[in-house]
Amino acid sequence: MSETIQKGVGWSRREIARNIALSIPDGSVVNLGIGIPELVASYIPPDREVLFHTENGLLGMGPPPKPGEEDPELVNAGKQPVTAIPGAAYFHHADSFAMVRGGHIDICVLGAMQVSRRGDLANWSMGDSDAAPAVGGAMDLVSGVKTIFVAMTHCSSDGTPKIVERCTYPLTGAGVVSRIYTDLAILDVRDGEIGVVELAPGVDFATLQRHTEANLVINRVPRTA
Amino acid sequence: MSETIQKGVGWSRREIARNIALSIPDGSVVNLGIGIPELVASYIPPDREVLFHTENGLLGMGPPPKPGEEDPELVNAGKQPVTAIPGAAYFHHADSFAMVRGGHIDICVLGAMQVSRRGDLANWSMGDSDAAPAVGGAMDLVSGVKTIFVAMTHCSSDGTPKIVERCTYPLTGAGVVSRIYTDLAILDVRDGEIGVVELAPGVDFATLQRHTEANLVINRVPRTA
Amino acid sequence: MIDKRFDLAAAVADISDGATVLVGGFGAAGSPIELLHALIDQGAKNLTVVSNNTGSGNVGLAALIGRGRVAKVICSFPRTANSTVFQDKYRAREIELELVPQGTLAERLRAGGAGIPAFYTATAAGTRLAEGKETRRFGDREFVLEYGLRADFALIKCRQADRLGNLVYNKTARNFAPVMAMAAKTTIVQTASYVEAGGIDPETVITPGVFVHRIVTVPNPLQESALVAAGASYP
Amino acid sequence: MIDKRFDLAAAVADISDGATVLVGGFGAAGSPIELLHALIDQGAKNLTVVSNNTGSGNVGLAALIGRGRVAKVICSFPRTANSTVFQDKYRAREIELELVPQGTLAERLRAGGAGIPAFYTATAAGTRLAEGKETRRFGDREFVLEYGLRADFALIKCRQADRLGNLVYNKTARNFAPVMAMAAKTTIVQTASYVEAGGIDPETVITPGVFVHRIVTVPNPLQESALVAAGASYP
Repeated sequence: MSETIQKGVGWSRREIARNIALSIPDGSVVNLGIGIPELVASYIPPDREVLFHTENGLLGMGPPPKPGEEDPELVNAGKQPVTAIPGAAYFHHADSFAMVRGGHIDICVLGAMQVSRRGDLANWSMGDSDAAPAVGGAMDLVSGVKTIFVAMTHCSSDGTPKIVERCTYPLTGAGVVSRIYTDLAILDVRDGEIGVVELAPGVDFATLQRHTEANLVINRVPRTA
Repeated sequence: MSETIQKGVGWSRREIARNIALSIPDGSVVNLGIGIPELVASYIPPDREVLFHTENGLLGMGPPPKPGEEDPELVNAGKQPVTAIPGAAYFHHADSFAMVRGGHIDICVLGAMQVSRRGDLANWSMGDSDAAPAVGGAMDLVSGVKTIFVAMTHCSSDGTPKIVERCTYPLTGAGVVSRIYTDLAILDVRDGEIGVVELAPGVDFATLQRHTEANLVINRVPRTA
Repeated sequence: MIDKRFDLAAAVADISDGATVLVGGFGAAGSPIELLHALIDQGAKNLTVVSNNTGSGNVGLAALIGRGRVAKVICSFPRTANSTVFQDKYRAREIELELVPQGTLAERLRAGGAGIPAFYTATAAGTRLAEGKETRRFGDREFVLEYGLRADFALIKCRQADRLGNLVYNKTARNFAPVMAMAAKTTIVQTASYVEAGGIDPETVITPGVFVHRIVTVPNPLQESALVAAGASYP
Repeated sequence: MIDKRFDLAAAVADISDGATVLVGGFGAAGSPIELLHALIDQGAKNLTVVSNNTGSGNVGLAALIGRGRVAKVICSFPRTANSTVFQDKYRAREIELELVPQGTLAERLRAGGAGIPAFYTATAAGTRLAEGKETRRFGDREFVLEYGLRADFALIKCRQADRLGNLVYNKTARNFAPVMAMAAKTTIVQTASYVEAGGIDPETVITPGVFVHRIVTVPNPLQESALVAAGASYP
């Protein structure tokens, strides 16, 4: 299980982001988490218009500002400076989370520490009791957004699989993940099964299964996002 | 009980409105119902600034417009044309009723069909089952506004007392009324008792009690609004 | 490229028999007359309508009710000057009424739009409108459990919309429209003015475009109050 | 004549030991630094602070916590770059933490301000943050009962205020301020600009004056992020 993936095999972080971007339909409203998800915005095909929501009160988030043009009062959920596109709207936190919790956001892309066969997601806490826990908007997003995509490396740096039979870390939400995008594969989570939608170049099913704790199902027809 | 009040005795509708206006402290935020309450605004002393809220989405309601200047999209809760003062704010219905239900409005002045000794208010339905009932914002106002003033004639046109031991009409709210302003008296409702704060000129306590079904308490020190 | 523009007929074409439809407006202010008339033309029946009132005269919502298209109304005040349409249907037992206090109606719509299935309110506690409802004490006070309200469609009116569906309203015509936009699966808006993205200051947007699905430009909308004063009826 | 203007010291003078204080801001954006520094000077202790984060560097909210004035924090994300103040106190068991999902925190504040004692939400259902909480099924889904949150004071920051307390904000510095203004008995706002009544278009007011009690004009407010970058500490 802890055999590490060979260097150079599989998709890069940017390729994971591109894979996600290509699966987002024109006209979608999308919320992006921190890490690989942040890279998704720059890979949206130019013929698609996708609107980005940041839960701290902006719909129509644009790319980062040029150096020197940062505004400390215009930031994203990761507290990094951003811009607003023409047609953007600002709103307060309760209105912003009404969008999230009321099912008005189409897709949320999040990082994860673990995803289970049933689509349970763990991405907010290692479960240690010494450090103060922090949850932010993760639980709101996974319970409210219509479709949850996870973007992550297939295994942790020591080779431990992150796609598991049952999460050992505290849950962010139960049965919430629809699709998993890793360096090794694109996986579809449905009806308590994880199906392989696409394998990264140089990765075969047996290799993927060796790096995955949960049982995988082959040749799954993907559902549309 | 059904002896009618002598013509010319007691306060007029405008005097009732003036009595109410004089008891509204400077800086209050006030919601006015339909009928006598609508007259209150014009009697606010010039050295007091009182803000009027109308639950259909305006704080800072001004007087009626001049003829010919009516705007069908600027109306009060009675659907009559109004104006907005400098410093007004428009907001949607949920925000407007958050002000009402969250206890942010200081005083609401409403008409009534009956008020009971315990401060129960009936002002929305005669209880007949044939006509479709209509409640509007009355139940929200009486449950949410800090202080409820009732403005009404002391008896109905056939002389039946409106201040009763127990309401026979369906309640708008239980134990909600703080003060009653009628043509015959100003009355304070507290701790299950109705106290006389002031008698109209030419009205004595015995006369008032004869026109009131609930027992009255004399010489009550009024609480401040 | 996002483009939410529809013509009137197309905007309401898929409202099916039996649908639940939110209709904006407080009395005549904000009533989406042209959308309502398009819905009359379209023919859907057995509708459940959620609206604060039941229309006036024989136009707009009153006309929809008058033509027997509405099976049930959820509202706070089904009486309006100049209209007996609803009262007549009600007396004849041809229409069902769910009477909801006005603030509870607004809050139920917001809750529906915000993913809140139920909440507690002091409004109506101890009254006939709380009969049969669950109640619960918090502190020394009794509260009524009320349910979030969602719908298939919302028909609302605004002053200006941009390409992405951001909306601003006019004065007290705003009333229920923003919470109805939140509570409907498909929100259909008639706007007096349509502008490109960027045409509305992002600080002043009242309804963000995520809540808006179809935009119909009606440059000089009919005013219900003027129609009623003129004795108009539709069609 | 309504006049809500206060100077900094007077605005926070009656915040007593043990008070619950809402503090606006999402990270540094919207953090009412000058009001927080006035509160540090004022000396109140044993406070319960409700804020999305716990401050950065050694200024503003982090400085208030660092000086031992805060007994309990209710927040969603008590970690910030450039600050170990809260984490140190937490590890030393010198401060209590109630961790609330960010959307639930915003909704609890709005509920508190809107007279809703409790509501149901799907957020956190089935997780550790729902342990010990009441749950209930609506349809096929489990929801958690959450309680409205009210407070003694709110400290918030805005771009412009008028004499009646109507407020507009700047970009994403708006965040929690409007719902905190609703949820506090006494809302204290620092504004970069003060204008007469009528100086703000009534269609664009975000927080109506009924929710605002004290206004302090701070024309060129310190930016928390700049202070932290400069290594500042208060006092």
